[in-house]
Amino acid sequence: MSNWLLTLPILIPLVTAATSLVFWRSVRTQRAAAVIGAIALLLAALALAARVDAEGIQVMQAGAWEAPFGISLVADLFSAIMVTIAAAMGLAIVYYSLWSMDRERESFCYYPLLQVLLMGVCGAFLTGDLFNLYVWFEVMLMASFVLLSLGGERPQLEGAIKYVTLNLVSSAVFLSAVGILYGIVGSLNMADLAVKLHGETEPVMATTLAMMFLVAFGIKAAIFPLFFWLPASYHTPPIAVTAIFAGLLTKVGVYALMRVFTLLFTQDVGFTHTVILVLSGFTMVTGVLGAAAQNEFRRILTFHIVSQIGYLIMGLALFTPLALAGSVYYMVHVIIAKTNLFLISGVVHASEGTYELGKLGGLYKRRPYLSLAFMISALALAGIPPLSGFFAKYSLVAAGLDRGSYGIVAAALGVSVLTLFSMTKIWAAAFWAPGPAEPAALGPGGERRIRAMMVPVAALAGASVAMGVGAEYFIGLSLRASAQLLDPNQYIGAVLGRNAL
Amino acid sequence: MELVLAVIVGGLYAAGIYLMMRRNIVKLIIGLVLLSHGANLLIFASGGLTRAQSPLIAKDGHVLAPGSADPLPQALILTAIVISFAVTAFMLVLVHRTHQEAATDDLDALTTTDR
Amino acid sequence: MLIAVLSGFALALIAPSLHRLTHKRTGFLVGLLPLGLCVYFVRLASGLDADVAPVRETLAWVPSLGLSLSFTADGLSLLFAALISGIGFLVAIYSGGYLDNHPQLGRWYAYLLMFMASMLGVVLSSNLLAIFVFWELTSISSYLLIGFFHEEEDSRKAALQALLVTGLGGVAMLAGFVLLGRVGGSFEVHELAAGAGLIRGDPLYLPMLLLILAGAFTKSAQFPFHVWLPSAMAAPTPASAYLHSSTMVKAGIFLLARLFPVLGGTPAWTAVVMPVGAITMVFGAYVAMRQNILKKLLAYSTVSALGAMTMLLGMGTDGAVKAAVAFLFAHALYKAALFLAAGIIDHETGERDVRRLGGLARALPITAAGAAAAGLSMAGIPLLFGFVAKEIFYEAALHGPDGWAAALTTAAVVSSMFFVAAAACVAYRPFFGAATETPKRPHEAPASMWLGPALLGAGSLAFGVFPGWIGEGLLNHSASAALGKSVDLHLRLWHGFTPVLGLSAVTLLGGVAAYAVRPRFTAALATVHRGCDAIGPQRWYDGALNGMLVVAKLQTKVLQNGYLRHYLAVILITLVGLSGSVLLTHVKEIRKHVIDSLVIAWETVEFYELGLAVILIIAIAAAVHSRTRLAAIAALGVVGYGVALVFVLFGAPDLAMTQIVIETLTVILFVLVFYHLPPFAIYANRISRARDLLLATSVGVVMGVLTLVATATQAYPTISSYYGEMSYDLAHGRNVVNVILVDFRALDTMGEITVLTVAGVGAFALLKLRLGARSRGDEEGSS
Amino acid sequence: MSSLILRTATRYIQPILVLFSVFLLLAGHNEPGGGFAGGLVAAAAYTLYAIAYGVEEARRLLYVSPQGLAGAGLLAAAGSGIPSLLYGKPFMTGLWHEGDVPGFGEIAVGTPLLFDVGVYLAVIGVTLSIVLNLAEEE
Repeated sequence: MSNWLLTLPILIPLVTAATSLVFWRSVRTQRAAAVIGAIALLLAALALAARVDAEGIQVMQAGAWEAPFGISLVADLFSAIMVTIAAAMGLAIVYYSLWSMDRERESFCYYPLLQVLLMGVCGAFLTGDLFNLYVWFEVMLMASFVLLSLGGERPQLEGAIKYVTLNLVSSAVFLSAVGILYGIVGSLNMADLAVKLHGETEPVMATTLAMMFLVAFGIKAAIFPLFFWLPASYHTPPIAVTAIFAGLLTKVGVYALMRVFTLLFTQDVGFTHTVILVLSGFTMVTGVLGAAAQNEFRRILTFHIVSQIGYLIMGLALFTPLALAGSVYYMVHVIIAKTNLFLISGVVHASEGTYELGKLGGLYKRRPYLSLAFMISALALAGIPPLSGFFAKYSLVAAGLDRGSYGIVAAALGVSVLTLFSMTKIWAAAFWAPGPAEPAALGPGGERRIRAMMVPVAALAGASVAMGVGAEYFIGLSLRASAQLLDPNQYIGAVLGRNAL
Repeated sequence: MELVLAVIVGGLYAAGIYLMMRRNIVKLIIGLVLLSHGANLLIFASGGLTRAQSPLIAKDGHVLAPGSADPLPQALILTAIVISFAVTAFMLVLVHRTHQEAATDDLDALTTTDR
Repeated sequence: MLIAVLSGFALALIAPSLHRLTHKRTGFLVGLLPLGLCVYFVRLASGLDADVAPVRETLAWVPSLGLSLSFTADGLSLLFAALISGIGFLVAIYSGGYLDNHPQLGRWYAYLLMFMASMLGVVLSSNLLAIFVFWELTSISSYLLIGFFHEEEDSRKAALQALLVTGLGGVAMLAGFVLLGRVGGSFEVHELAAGAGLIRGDPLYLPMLLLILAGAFTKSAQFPFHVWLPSAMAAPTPASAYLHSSTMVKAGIFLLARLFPVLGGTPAWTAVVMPVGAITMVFGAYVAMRQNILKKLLAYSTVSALGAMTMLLGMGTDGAVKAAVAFLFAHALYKAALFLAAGIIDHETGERDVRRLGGLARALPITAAGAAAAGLSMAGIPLLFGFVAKEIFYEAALHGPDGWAAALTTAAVVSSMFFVAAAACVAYRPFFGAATETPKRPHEAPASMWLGPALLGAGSLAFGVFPGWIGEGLLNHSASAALGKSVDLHLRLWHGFTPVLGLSAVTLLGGVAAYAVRPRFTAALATVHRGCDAIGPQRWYDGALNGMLVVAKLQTKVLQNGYLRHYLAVILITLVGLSGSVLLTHVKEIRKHVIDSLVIAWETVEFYELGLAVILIIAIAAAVHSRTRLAAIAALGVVGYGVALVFVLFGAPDLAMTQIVIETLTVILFVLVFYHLPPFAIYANRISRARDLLLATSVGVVMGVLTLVATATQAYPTISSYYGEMSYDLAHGRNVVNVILVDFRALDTMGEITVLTVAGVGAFALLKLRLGARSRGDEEGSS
Repeated sequence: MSSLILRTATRYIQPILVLFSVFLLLAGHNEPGGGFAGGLVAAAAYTLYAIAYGVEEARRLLYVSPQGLAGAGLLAAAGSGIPSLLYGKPFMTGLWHEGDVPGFGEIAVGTPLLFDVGVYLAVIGVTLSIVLNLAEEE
């Protein structure tokens, strides 16, 4: 019974989406289903996380076929945390969309697509099977393709072409790597693979495959030099879509990297993780410089996504308990902060009718609460204490210094100042600078709509503060998650049974 | 045959990628299709080739006869084929719509969102 | 103490709402908190005893990372805390008058209180990480305060500059703190001090010292990081008085003093800190001389004073540390008073230029008195505390490190002369002499505003006459805490006829002379100064910022250039580079695999298989090479059906069937879409084609080799046999592939049909929903 | 395109193809075939009809909207995994009922078959959604 919890994060969005599709003519039904589904998903995720934290790694063998023959769903602490944060973002975005999405997109299955996206994301976090991971990636990607292009405006389509193509290349590389891996090891279950890859297999092939997975997941995670699809496309769809993409999609890539590079490919850490370390440094720097060159609210944020990915994989590359805990904490932090910044940009757009910094201004005077929310999220992103970002940055920096990786620490710290720079750039231009003489006319819904959109914004800003003030709890959680990641035997034992070790 | 298949796989990848790097948006899709053929055949080849039996259990038997082809890669490829069909179909529509909106089939003319 | 710190934050939160309720009285209400805190700290200070360990309070915050809110009430922290809360009280009241009727006054109080609380946090904390947390908060509140007049571009720029410079120093300091904490095994300062010997001997000592100093120097505006401080004068004057003269900029000084027992006194420390301080002191004083804008003049003289304190701490002798503490106290008193007075002048006359001010003493008698006392103190005239402080400053310089005493003393005397001149400019020139026309007719400022300068001026006088009041108590404990041992600080108004007194006399005469020649002097050297400005640190900052932006633009233009094929190329090069390089390092084993399978291949391959392969290859080539859309589709179809044949040949009927149906559907779709597309055009040239072919081929080769290796290596038996055994008995199906799809791996299939469904929805939505057409229509309609 | 021969042929071939697709679906558990192949064949049948008689006619012949069909397929597939909850078994555990049906011999009916039906419906719905909508383009 109990392990049905593992199924729910996949099943709830699926049923919600399928039901909405059957009633595809009724937007009202879809809205209601979306809200109910999102709440149910969040509750299920919280229950799952609580159970994992209390009882250890949870496993369900789908169809009751024993591992490694069937597909295992596995939730360790890291997975559970990721599912929970994904569900939370899902709820925030659904609520935000109710107020910000245009009627046309709503009537063309926007909500079911969002649910499918969440399903793919949760599936990817929970599966213990490499091919199944591919499938969830595809679910997520397909939903994102459609969400990205939904509406069919020219910039959307242009961005989508690049987004789709490059992500398909990633999928092809991923699929090929899985095929080769199956050819050599004869299994797909990750726990089983972990045992076998650390057994008799030639390390050459393991390392070669590791590099293929690095590229495949690296494209999805948007690391340097594979990130091009992201700045080309993320700013083109409606802001709610951008926000959920920014929050979740690349993070699934990072999750996959963290999973395979802690569980499967630890044969030659000296090589593989050094490669990751170097890439993480370049990712941070190129991303933040890209942001510095932009003058549009969303584009600045978009490049920052790339930059932040560098921090996430920096923890993986350093490969110490503190570093991985830093990555886990950073993940949650950055999902909250980044999603919220996009949501704020959406409120700004709803209020002012533009994203161009040059045309914005005066928001500090006119919208004090929005200013406060922006300040909190922006400073959190830049790693200013006592907000969430500081503890994230600190853990990684401390881990880097412990290991003597001074170069990456210098990059990480320098980039955090540049992040602050571009956040203040937005602040100065959109909030502080004097605004246009006449404020833009509000769109449909007016002030009431903006107030409703502020609800998730305020909640997420509050979360950034809470993660900082209550950092002890979250750091502790991250440390426990990192301990599990660094001890693959726990995972293997839970999936295959103790005697497999 | 493995070698022959490996050459075909390599050829499919090379051709697919070469086509994707053309500026013509149509060639991009053709390249994608070739690429997915390549990936499917790669799984097929590396799963181990057997000329013998298809993985069907005989009417009078309870288990698969030894020497039958490996059913798992087949199932995987089936999934992959269907997924790549879905993607190809969507991509075709996307290209169609892009051509309608942008009135060009030159990828180099589709660079406005990056700048 | 925890409550003392946190109460400020709490009040900051409600300050805007409070302001809405209380309007004009907010300043006094808000001021009650710092006043109460000041009393509390003074009472704590009066209870200090050299023989008893200082009071500590600890609240674990993030123990997993070593961060706890531990507060120590020793002489050093209480001296700062009392100054912060005391001056905070005056500034809170003052700003009520200064920013009267400003629409964002509520937020002003919030920032001010947040700053005060953060600053108290910095000085009371004894945990390095906690210090850092509060330290960054001071930077942020300073940013908000400097940019308070946010509609002025100068304010925004100045705020950003302060934030970036101190932010950069801050992160360096964080790295230094982490190193220090790891080497010393704790983040608690008193525990680190206990293990100071080990820390100083550690190979990481120098890097951590430099990193931490970077933090202290940027915050305390040491040359060449001082640039942000004069710019920060764009802030409303109360902020300048509070943050940028008497408190925040002293955070760096505080840090030097706080960590002196841990890191200080080594040759490296002296070699870095002392010269930096000395250079800043002389430089700041000299530049101050040239300024005519009141606040700028005060700002540079602050830079100079901070340099003096840094220099003293750098010398590290007992006398120097004592002098630093006394100097700090004197400076806080007089500089805050002068800033507040400058603010009153500005507020009442609308004029900031010294040259156009004069004779204000009649209109502003109380302000003038306060300013005069403060100015005399700054000039080091006897009976004021500035004199006492300067005496022991000279004393310390005379007893400076070997070989340096003469240079340091000269530097000290020279900059003190400039101080005299500067004090005359600020406290004498505007108030006395001939009255001038000003944009506004001056009246005495409201009591809320003159209270500050008056009280502070009185303080300078009172402590000057009775230096023992504070010298025996708080300053003494403070110096002891900084030195990590009990010392005696003998502050006296009259030391007798000593060399120091002589120096004081020389200083005074020199200063008066400097004041007299100042206008002619600056006029004469104007070109030189302009030249210096053109290559000075402000240009370095601008250059760095612009350079960064240029690099950023260039990098983005090169990387994110919009060309899909470039993106593909970079990604594929990465793929081939990473995986190919691993393969290449083991080329021998790989070659063995390839040759083995080559041998087997020729033995096993059937002729019809070869035929199929040839057809496939030709079809692939045709797909690449075809000049027309129809030919390309046909070739693609042949490839698809050929692949299906491969499936047929190798025992995969299900696959073959699916492949054939799908291929057919795909071809139909292609035809439907291509019907609308234009004929192929050749865009690429020969070179780019050759280049792409090379890259594509290398990817093909890598994939081919990997396929071969995968077929040749089988480290473990596959898991498939299980399906053969279970399929009929447990899953009731004879078609094992189908059973896998709908039962063993049904989850895959579920995902897969979801993908399909979404693709269907997507195609439908893309074809039917055309917002692009609508928005184009709108534009055409409107234009 | 819509020649008389094609129309006439389609009138006879279309129902046969649909029947064949159902056969593929049902036989799929034991012989080559299954929900995918079946669904694709059925979709091909309707596609053929659309080519011969036009999209409108094909839509009419289908009765329901392709999107709805796809959604229903998804629901059926997901629903097939849920009954195992009642038996306290993991998601997607196959439940079977075996019995003798006169004339057919021993037949096993189970939730995986329902799953396959879901696949069948989804494949038809999606394929037609794409093909029909694309065919309507001008």
